[in-house]
Order: sequence, then C-alpha cells, then structure tokens
Amino acid sequence: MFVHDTLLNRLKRGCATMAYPAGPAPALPERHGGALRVEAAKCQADCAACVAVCPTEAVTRPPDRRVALDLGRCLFCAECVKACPTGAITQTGDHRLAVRRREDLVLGEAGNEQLRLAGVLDEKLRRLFRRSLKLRQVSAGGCNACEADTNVLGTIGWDLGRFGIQFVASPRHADGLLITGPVSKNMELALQKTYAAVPEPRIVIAVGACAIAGGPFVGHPQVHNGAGVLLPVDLFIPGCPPHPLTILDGLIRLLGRLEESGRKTG
Amino acid sequence: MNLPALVLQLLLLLLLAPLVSGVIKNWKAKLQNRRGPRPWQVYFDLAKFLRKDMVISEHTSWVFGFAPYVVFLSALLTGLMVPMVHLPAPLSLFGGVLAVVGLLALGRFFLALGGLDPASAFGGMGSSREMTLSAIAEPALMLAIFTVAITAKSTDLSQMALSTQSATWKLLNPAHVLAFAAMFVVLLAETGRIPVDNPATHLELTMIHEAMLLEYSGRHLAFMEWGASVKQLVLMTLLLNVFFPIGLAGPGAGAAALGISLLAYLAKLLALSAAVVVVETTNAKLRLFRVPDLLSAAFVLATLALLSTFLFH
Amino acid sequence: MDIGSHVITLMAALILVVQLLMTAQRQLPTSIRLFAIQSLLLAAIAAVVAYYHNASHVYIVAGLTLAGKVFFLPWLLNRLVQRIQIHQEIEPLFNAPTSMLICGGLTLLGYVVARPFTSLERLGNNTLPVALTLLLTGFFLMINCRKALTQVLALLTVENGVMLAAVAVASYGMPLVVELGIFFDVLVAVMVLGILVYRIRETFASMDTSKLNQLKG
Amino acid sequence: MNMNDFSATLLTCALGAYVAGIVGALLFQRAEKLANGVGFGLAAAGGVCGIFACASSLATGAATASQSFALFPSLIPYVRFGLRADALGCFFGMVVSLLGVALSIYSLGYVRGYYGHKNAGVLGAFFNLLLLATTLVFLADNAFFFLIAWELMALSAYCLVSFEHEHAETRNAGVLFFIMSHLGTGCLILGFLLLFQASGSYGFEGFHALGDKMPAARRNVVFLLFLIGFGVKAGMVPLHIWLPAAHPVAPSNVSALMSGVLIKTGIYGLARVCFDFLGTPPNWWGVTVLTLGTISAVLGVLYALMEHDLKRLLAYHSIENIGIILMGLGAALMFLHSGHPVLASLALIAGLYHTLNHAVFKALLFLGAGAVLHATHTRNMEDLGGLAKRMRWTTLCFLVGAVAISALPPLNGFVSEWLTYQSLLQGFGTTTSLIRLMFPLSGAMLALTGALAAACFVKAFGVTFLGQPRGDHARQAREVPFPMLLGQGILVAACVFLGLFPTVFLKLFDPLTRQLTGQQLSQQLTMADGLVLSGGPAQGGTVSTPGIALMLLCLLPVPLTLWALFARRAGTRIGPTWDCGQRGLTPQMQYTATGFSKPLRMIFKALFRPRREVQREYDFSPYFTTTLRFESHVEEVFQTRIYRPLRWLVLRASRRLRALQAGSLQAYLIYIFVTLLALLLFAL
Repeated sequence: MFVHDTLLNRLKRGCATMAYPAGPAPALPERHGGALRVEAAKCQADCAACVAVCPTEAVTRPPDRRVALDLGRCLFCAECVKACPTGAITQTGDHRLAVRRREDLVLGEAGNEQLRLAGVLDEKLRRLFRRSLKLRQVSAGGCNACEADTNVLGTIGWDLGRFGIQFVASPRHADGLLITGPVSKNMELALQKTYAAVPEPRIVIAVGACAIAGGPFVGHPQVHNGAGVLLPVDLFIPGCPPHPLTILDGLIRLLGRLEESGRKTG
Repeated sequence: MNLPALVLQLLLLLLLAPLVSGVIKNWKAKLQNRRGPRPWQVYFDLAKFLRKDMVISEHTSWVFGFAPYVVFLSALLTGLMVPMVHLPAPLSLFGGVLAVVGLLALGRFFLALGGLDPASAFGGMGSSREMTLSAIAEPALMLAIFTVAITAKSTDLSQMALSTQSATWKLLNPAHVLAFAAMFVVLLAETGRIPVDNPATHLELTMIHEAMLLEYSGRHLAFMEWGASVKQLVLMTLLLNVFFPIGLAGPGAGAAALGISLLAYLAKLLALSAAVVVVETTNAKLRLFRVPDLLSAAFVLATLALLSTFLFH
Repeated sequence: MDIGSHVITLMAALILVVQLLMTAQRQLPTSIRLFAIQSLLLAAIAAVVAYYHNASHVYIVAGLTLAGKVFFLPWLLNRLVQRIQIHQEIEPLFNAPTSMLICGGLTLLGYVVARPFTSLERLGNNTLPVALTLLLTGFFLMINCRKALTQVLALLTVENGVMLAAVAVASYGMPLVVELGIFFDVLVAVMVLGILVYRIRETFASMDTSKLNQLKG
Repeated sequence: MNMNDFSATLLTCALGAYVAGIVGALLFQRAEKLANGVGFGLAAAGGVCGIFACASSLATGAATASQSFALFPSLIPYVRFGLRADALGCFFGMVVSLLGVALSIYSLGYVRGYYGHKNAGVLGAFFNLLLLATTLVFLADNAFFFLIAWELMALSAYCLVSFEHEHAETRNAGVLFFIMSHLGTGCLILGFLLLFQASGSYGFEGFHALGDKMPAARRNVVFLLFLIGFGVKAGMVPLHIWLPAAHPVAPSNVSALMSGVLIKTGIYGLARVCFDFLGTPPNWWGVTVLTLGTISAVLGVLYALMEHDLKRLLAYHSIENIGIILMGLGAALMFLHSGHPVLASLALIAGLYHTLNHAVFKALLFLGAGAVLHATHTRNMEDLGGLAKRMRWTTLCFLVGAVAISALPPLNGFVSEWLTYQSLLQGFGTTTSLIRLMFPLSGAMLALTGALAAACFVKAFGVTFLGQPRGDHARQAREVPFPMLLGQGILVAACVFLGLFPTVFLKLFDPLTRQLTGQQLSQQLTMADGLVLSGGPAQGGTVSTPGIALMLLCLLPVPLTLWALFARRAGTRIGPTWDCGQRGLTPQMQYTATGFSKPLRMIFKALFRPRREVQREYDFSPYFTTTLRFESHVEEVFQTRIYRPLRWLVLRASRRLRALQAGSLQAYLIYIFVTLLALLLFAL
C-alpha cells in the first residue's frame, strides 16, 4: 500500500539534516578556495600583476598605497592568487565571509588582512528576530545562481526552518528582504515597492557579488551596481555565488544563533 | 457556567492551539526526514508579529481592521462552547453544535471580506475559493453532526459526548465510524490541510486560506493566525470529544479525574495530529476542481452514516 | 280561477302559433306585425295574472309591454324598414318546410324539458313549456335568417319567451326590479341593434350579416 | 372599551390612513414635494397604527377571541366585507405594518430621485393602495373579499412594478408578473369554489377544519389548487420565474415591499389553508411542501450566486428564503399528520419566525440596494466597488443585512434557521418509515443553502462596497439623504432586536399556535428568564444569541491585552496594496462578481450549463487583437426547459382554435344553440 511503503521508507531514513552549527561544518568542495587573505607587506614595489588579471577590478594598487582587494566586487576566480609572484594573496579555505558593513569587505590595510566577520544585529532587532525571521526573496536581475544556492538551504539537508528562518510569499508577512542580482533598471521599481511593503522594523540582506557591487555586470548602464545604492543593507554575503554554507553562516551569525550553538561546542 | 472553568478553558485554548499547529509542522518535518522548526516556533512567530508595525493598504475600509478581531473572537467563543477537558463545556448553555458551526461561518464570512477589501486579485481569489469549498463541505459536516445528534437526541455537545460515553459499543458503531471519517475529511478542508490546500505554499495562485491573509501584517496577522489555529483546535476537539469521549471528566469530577481527563485529551489530540500529519505527508494537493469530488465523497460517507443509524440496530 | 287559467293557456297557445308563423313567412313587415300581436297576447296574459293574483306591480309590467313592444318597437322597426327599402328575406338557411319541422322538434324538446317544472304554475297549465319553446324557436329563427333586422326580431321573440316564463310561473315571486332590468335591457339592445343594422346597411349595402366575415384579419 | 374594540378601531384608522394617503397623493400630484410628504407620511402613520393594533391584539390574546366586523355593508348575497383580526392575520398584519413604516420613511428620501421626470404622487398613491390591499388580504374574513383584496394587490403591484415603463425590460417584467399572478388567482378561485361547495358559505369561519368533512380526492385537489395559487405568489421554484424579473425593475422601495410582504401573502395563504381549513393533512402534503421548499432554497441561492445585478441577486434570495419557510411549514404538516402537535407548532414557529425575519432583512437589503442605485444610478455590481468609504452608513446597514441573511449568529437569520434545524432534527424520531430520512437530508441541504448564501453575500457586499470603485459612477457616489438612512436604521434595529431577544417574540406566537395546532410553546422554548432559547425537549440543545453577543464583547479584552502587552509601540503605515512590484493595481485587476462565482459555476456545470463567447477582432494578425468582446451567461433552465415549450404549445393550440372564429355571426349563433340543446338534453 503506497502510504505504508512511504512511511516505512521515511522512518528508515531518519533525520537527514546536518548537525551544523552544533556539529562540524560540512567540507567545502576543493574548487571553492574560501576567503582570501592579503598581506600587503609581501608585495614587491611596483608589481601590479594581480590588478591586470582581475575581471571586475576588485584588486587596486594606487601608486603610493598598499594593494587593496575589495571582496564585494571579487568573483573568487582566484586568478590574482595564481598571478601574484610573491603569494601576497592566498586562499584561506574559510567559508565564513558575511560582514555587516560594506567597507569591511576591503582587505589589504595593515589591520585587516582578513575579513572582520559580521557582528550580531543590534539588541532590539536581535531580540525580535532571534527565533523567528521571515524573509522575502527578491531576484533583481542576475544569473539565478545565488537564488539556487539560497534555495538549497530549504532542502532537508540544510533545513533553514529549524532556525525559525522562513521564506514567505507576501512582503507584508516578511521581516526583511534577501536580495540577489545587480538590481537592474527594470527591477528598481519592484525592489523599491517590495521594500516599502515590508513593515518596520525590517532588515536587508544582499547575497552574492551582484547584489553587493554589481558583480560581473558592474558599471553596466542598465544596472545599479548592487542593492547598497538603493536600500540600507544590513548584511553582505560575498561570493559568486556564495556557498550555501556561507549564506547559512551569515544568517545565523546575524541572528546571534552561532555563538549560542558555537558555545555549545566550545 | 462557572467563571474559573471558563477562564481555565480560555487559557488552555489560547496556549494549546499554537502548540498543536507547531507540533503538526514539526512532525511533518520529521516525516520529511528533516529536523524542522521546534513545536513552539509558532509562539515565537506570533509574539514577533504582535510586536511588529502594520502596513495597511490605502484602498481598505474599516472592515479590513474589524475582520481579524471577529475571526479571533468567534474562534475563541466556539472553543468555549466545545467540551475539552470538563464535560459540560463552560458555555454549553449558550450554544450547541449548531452555534459552533454558525460562529465558524461568521469567522469565515469576515475573513473572506478581509480578503476582498484591499482590492488585490489574490485576496479575491482566496475568498472566492474559501467560500466555495466551505459551502461544499457544509452539507457533509451538517449531516455527520445530524447523525450523532439523532442518536443523542440533542444538539448539545456535552449531551452528545455523554451519550457516546455511556454506551462503550457506540465507539465501534458503524454510524459513528462513518461519521468520523466524513468529519475528518471536512476537518482537512476547513483547516486548509494538504489534500485541499497547502498551508506552507509560496505560490499565491495555489493558496486558498493563505491568499486572504496576504495583505495582513503585524498584530492583525497575529490575530488571524492565532484564530486559525484556535479554529483548528476547536474542530479537532469537536471530532475527538464527540466520537471518542474516553476519559472525559463528568460534571462533578475531582482534581484527579480532571488531571486524567487532561492527559487523555492531550493523548487523543496528539493521535489525531499524527493522523493529519500522515495524510499531509503522503498526499499531494488536489487540483481545485477535484476537491468537490473529495467533499461529495465525504457527503456520501455522512449519508451512509445516517442510513446505518437505523439499519444496524 | 279556472277561467283565468283557461284564458291564459289559450293565449299561450296563440303565442306559439304566431311564433311558428313568423318562422314560416319571408316578409319583413308581416314579421313585425306578428311580433306586435305576440307582444299584445303576452301583455294580456300579464294583465290576467295580475287580476287574479291582485299583484299590482304586474299591471305595470303589462302596461310597459303594451307600450313598448306593441307600439314603440314595431313603429321603430317599420321606420327602419322604410328607410332601407328591403322587404324580402331572400334565402334563409333552411327553407320553410324544414324550418317548420325543426320548430316542431324544438317544441317537443321544450315540453319534455319543462315537464318536471309544470307543477309550479298556478294559473294555466304548461305556459312554461310554451315559454321555453318560444325561447328555442326564437333562437333558431336568429340562426335561420341572414338579415340583421329579422335577427333583431328573433331576439325580441326570445325575450318575449323569457317574459312569458317570468310572468306565468313566478309573477308574484319575481321582484319588480328584475323585470324592469330585463325590460330596459332589451330596449337598449334593440336600439343598439337598430344602429348596427343601419351601419351594416351603410357599409355592405345589404343587411346580410354573413358579409361580416370580410372583417376577419 | 375592551381590548378587542381598541385593536379594531386602531385597525380601521390604519386602513383609513392608507386611503387618505391614496387620496392625498393623487390630489397633490402637481406639488411633488407635498405629494411625497402627504402620501408616504400617511402611509407611515397607517403603518404605526397597524403595528400597535396587531401587536396589542396578539399580545393580549384578544386575537383568538376576535369576531369579524364588517367594514361596509354589502348588497350582494354571499359577499360580506368582513375583517377578522385573528392570530394568523394579526401576525402577518404586524409584518406588513412594520415594513410599511420603515419603507415609507425610506421613500420620503428615495422618491426625491423621481422629482422632475416621474410622477411621485402616483407612486405614493399606488404604494398606499398596495399596503391597504395587503393588509386587507391578511385580515379578510370572506373568500370574495379575500379575492377582491388579492386582485387589488396584484393590480397595484403591477402598476408599481411597471412604474418606470419607459424601459422595455420593465414592461415585459410587468406583463410576466401580471400573467403569472393571474394564473395563481385562477387556481385560488377554483379552490375557494370547491371549498364553498363543501361548506355552503364563503365565510372563513365556515371553512374551519373543513378538510375532515370533504372526500379525500376533492381535498387533495383543493390542496393542489391552493399550493399552485399561493406558490406562484410566494415564488416557489417551478412557478418562480416572475420574481427575478419583476423585483429588479420596480423602484427599490416597492421591490422591498414586494419582497418583504407581497410574497408572504403566499405563505399566509398556505398557512391559512393547510392549517386552518383543511384539518389533519395526509403525509404526502407535508412531503411535497418540504421537497419543494428544499429545492426552492438550493436553486434559489445557486441562481443568486450567478447574478451580477444587485437586485436580481436579492430577488433570487427571496426564492431561497421562501424555500426555507416552506421547509418549516412542510415539516409542520408532516408532524401534524404523524400526530405530534408540539413538534408541529415548533416547526410552524420556525417557519413563521423566518417569515418575519426575512421580511425585515430582505427589505433592509433592498433598501441598501436602492440607496446604491440612488447614489450610482446602476445596479450592475461590475461597475461598483469602493462604496464603503463613500457611503459609510449604507455600507453598515447592508453589512448587517448580509450577516442576517447568511444566518450567522447573533442576528435573526441564525435564530430562525436554528429553530428549523431543531424541528428537522427532532422530526427524525417521529416516524419509523423511510420518510424520516428526508429530515436530515433536507437539514443538510439547508446547511448547503446557508453556506452558499454566505458565499453569495460575501460576493455581493465585497464586490459592491469594498475595494476600488470600478466605474466613475461609483467614484462620485455620495451618501444618501437622511430619511433613507432612517428607514434602513429602523430595519437594522429590528434585525438586531429580533436576533438578540427571540424569546420576547415567542410569546406573540402563542395565540397563533393555539389557534392552528392547539399548542402553546413559549414557556417550553424559553429558559433562563428569556435569555436562552431551547429546542423543546429537555437537554435538547439550547442557544442564547444575547449570550453569544455578550461573550463576544467579554472576550474582546483578550486581544486588547495582547495588544497592550506586545504591540504598544507598534505603529501603522498606509501603503499601496501589494501588487508584486508592478506599476500599480488598477480597479480592473480586482475580482469581479462573475469571477467570484466562477468556481461554483464550474462545480454546478450540469445545472447552469454556462455558455461563453469570445469575439476577437484584429487588423493584420490574429495575435494583435484590436477589440475583444467576452460574453458569458447561465442558461435559465426553467425558462428554456419548461416555460418556453409550454408557451409554444399554447400558441400552436390557439392557432388551431382560430379557425373557430370564422367571423360569421350565424356560425357563432349555431355554437351557442348547439351547446344550449346539448345542456338541455344532458339535463334530462
């Protein structure tokens, strides 16, 4: 009988959700280099090998200052890592990339060879959204890779619902927007109206290089170079597309659920 | 009707309803091999909605703001008329099963009007489908109630429960089994469960119950969701305490009997929730115009129940 | 008392004879004259009944019949005949012998039908069958001839039959108001028919009512 | 002066007021304002006298002991213009007077719309004449007087229906109404003749319990004749086609009066004949009335759902509610047959209480529709919308009417349907034959009707009053003048009062049930000193609408405390409706009435046989259409399946009969002569 077999099969398989964040994070695929690390000290005097190679001019080396790598514009293609003769730019394999402020994404200065990870929301918003966050996803142009990866979080393996985070149909029910894509001119009005439709207090999360700084479409006349231009963004998750683990880490870090479970594992 | 029983049942109603829908969501997740939200997640959602601001559409009139309160209060009032733990329900004098069905219809009436008010296409679609399907479900519900009321010679819920409780063989009586099956299908239709409507869908075109709430936000949405879960609890309690009144404490019951009755009630409630979860996870949503066939099947079941009241004894 | 009844029976029989004559002959003026005689006999019967029952109001009825039907109406019809200058009833539905036979049959029917009621009469026996026969033969006369004027005359004989029944059977019973009602009703009917006859004459240049079927749509 | 004379004098002055209203309205035709004021003012006065007269005689029980008093001497034998204010007559008299007051006050405002292009005096005169005739119908004590008043009512209703005779639609509806009501009157005359034959006189007290003395076959014929006669006037399903045609075209105050009272004369007639005249009924009478009632209820609401003309929708709902009343009466007849007078009086009370309720909330809804028509000059719901913000008070009144008609607690529709459910439920135990299955099944159909009515009125109220205005008429709508609101206000108060305090009205039913079924139920049905309504047997189930209303208020603090606890700092912002980020919602994007009822039209395809045509014009390519015409309509099954073939048969037969009218005088005389001879021969 159909129902009987389905139930037995389901019960046999048991829970397929990963232990993360309580348990260890799933391994990243080897092609995914993880976060980048910039040690400007190793740079030779007038070497600009990495600047020429970067497709979205994420790496800049102004004449008198040290090299600066803007992870917001970076597509993580790791060309610069290969091109750098002295190994100033290296891949750390760390999946944690989410930051709260746009300037935190710029590496290279003395203090910040690596990313300063996103802190928790301010106390009022945290207490409100800590256990129940409903997001309205807006695809503002882009290649749909970030949407696919965000969607993966809903599957039984990642199971975003266990954190109380849920994607809803109507912005009226939502607490925030999760924006993907470079916000094309066509989608500007839709994005504005969706943001206006979300009741206060609300947050905005920009996922993927496009949403942060326009990604591969940066500078195109039909594109607004990311959501930051139109809306106040609370969380930036770089990557093209960011790995589901990175997005999940960003979300639960934002809600302060990470230390909580992190504390559990010490 | 004594005040403490009333207040206690009101609190039980308010606290238990979100828990039941949370448990159903959690068990559904478990059956889909994922951990899923914790059963008390619904409380967090409700608390958050209450705290949030509201965005109200410019086209709405006073009916939009009035509807959530009617939905919430009518659901609560039906809860007080249904015996949950103690046999004569606190407000059983104010109305029997006909008043319960009437109040649920009142809530649905204003819910549909709330859907139509903001002049959005989704709201109209939700209202139209909700009213259509509930109209088709009504005769099956009424005939099942009639079957039980006829054997109990009364429309008072406590009387029905007593008459079923008095004769134990009544539980296996074919009339009761068929009526229970019909009522179970109507329960799925009324609370918008999978075969009829998918509560967790994002696609507005397939929504029925959810489409009417698309325009609500903040505390209005909280009252609507809470009312819906109270209505679900009321219908489940109606189903349980009329067809399986085992352990239901009689009028003069002491604290111990009440305790047992509460436990029995919770156990039965979890059993019914399990049944609902199994149905939801193993079935797909029916196409809109296949649902009337399901509901007319329920009507046939109820008619068979009626026939068997006097064919078999 | 029995003399009166004999006189009445005789006069009723005479009325019947006059009626049969009217059916047989073709001449219009003679028909009018026969009608006048018939009305005179009717008035006489009314007077005799009034005398024997000393019911004063029946005298009024007799007087009215006398004035109206014996003098005024024949004068009116004669004037009409002069104005139209048609004296012949050319071809009636049934020729004379068959119509006489039919009248005989109708008389028989009248007697058979009226037999159970003859016990009601106080004065003169079987005046009621005569009245009924008068009614039936008058009706037949109306069907028989085409000319509008003779149909009017036939209608008047029918009315005489009704009057005879009223006077003979329930003279003291029939309230005056009903009698007057019938009388004036007839008077008006005749006037209207008179005008109608004149109009038919105008439009169809003949009094033949069968021309009316040209009016059909 | 004992109570009987008091109510008698009040009654005569009520009728006098109506007559004065007629005369006054006609006299002052030229001065429109004066004619309107005098005509409807006197009608309102007559109504008030009528209410007090009937209510007082019902309350003090004088109704049962009342003798009939002749209104004026009659010259003709057998005919006596006598009025007798017995319980049944008084109850219906109260209904017509109550509505008379509310509608007259409403008309003072409504008729202003007619100044200038229509004659308000004539409308006032016929309005008063209709009220007078209907009151006489209810109180007539002699068959002839009843038929005269009945005919007067039909004629004045015809004149009122075709008041706006410039539209062809109105003229056709008027003629249809005229023909159908005279078909009914024909049956009534035959019925009364048969009754006269059995009783020897035309007085109603002679007809009392006549059925037992008549042979069974003749009694059944009389019942069928009266069922058809009164069924046509009440709008029972097979005979209902005039109702959805006549009510929408009549002026709104008239269609309110017709729907509230005129069709109730059919119910009064049925109740008078079945319960008063024909004694204990055989079972099949009750079964027929119950089945016809159920069919009327379900079909009435199904057709109402398909309408997008507001007043046609309300007209179909009249058929539905008449069906519900007939279910009550049918059940009562079956209980009388099976020898359960208590249950019979319960079912009778349920039916008659629903008559009163329906009169009140249907009139309220028609007045609401009239107010909408007055403000927007259109009845088509597809052009309305957004009136809630422009006509605030009318919206509130229409909402109360909608909640009442959908039988939702705590208003009066729920109470009478609750009583009907109780009587159907308790009816199951009265017999052991299979017939008792009818009770729960008709109960289920009643539930279906109630739910469909709720769906229909969500559509009617939602599409007409909520959302954005679809046409510019609706955009410029303004609130209606005060008298119209007062008229609606009275009926809203009546709805709420009838809903919350049913036990007060049950006492009025005592003389009525004592007269018709010899039972007196008000003590049995009242518990907790008037606050709780019981279904009859102990533990049989109770309901307390005041209790429900009170508890709804007592539970209000629950959401308010939640608001105070959690949402004190939460603000509210007004924003555009969520339109998925498009350029904005236009009124055409809203759900229309046709769209709303589309699922039901698909589900009940077999009954409606919907047909839709799409005509598409294009210049050069079919993909770029220039104009698109969409037309969808529902087949009027009764017209096409029953009445059109009937009409064709009648026409064919009459064409063949035309040969008889050859035009020759002699032919006609021969026909008369032959029939005379045949009759004489036959009489031998």
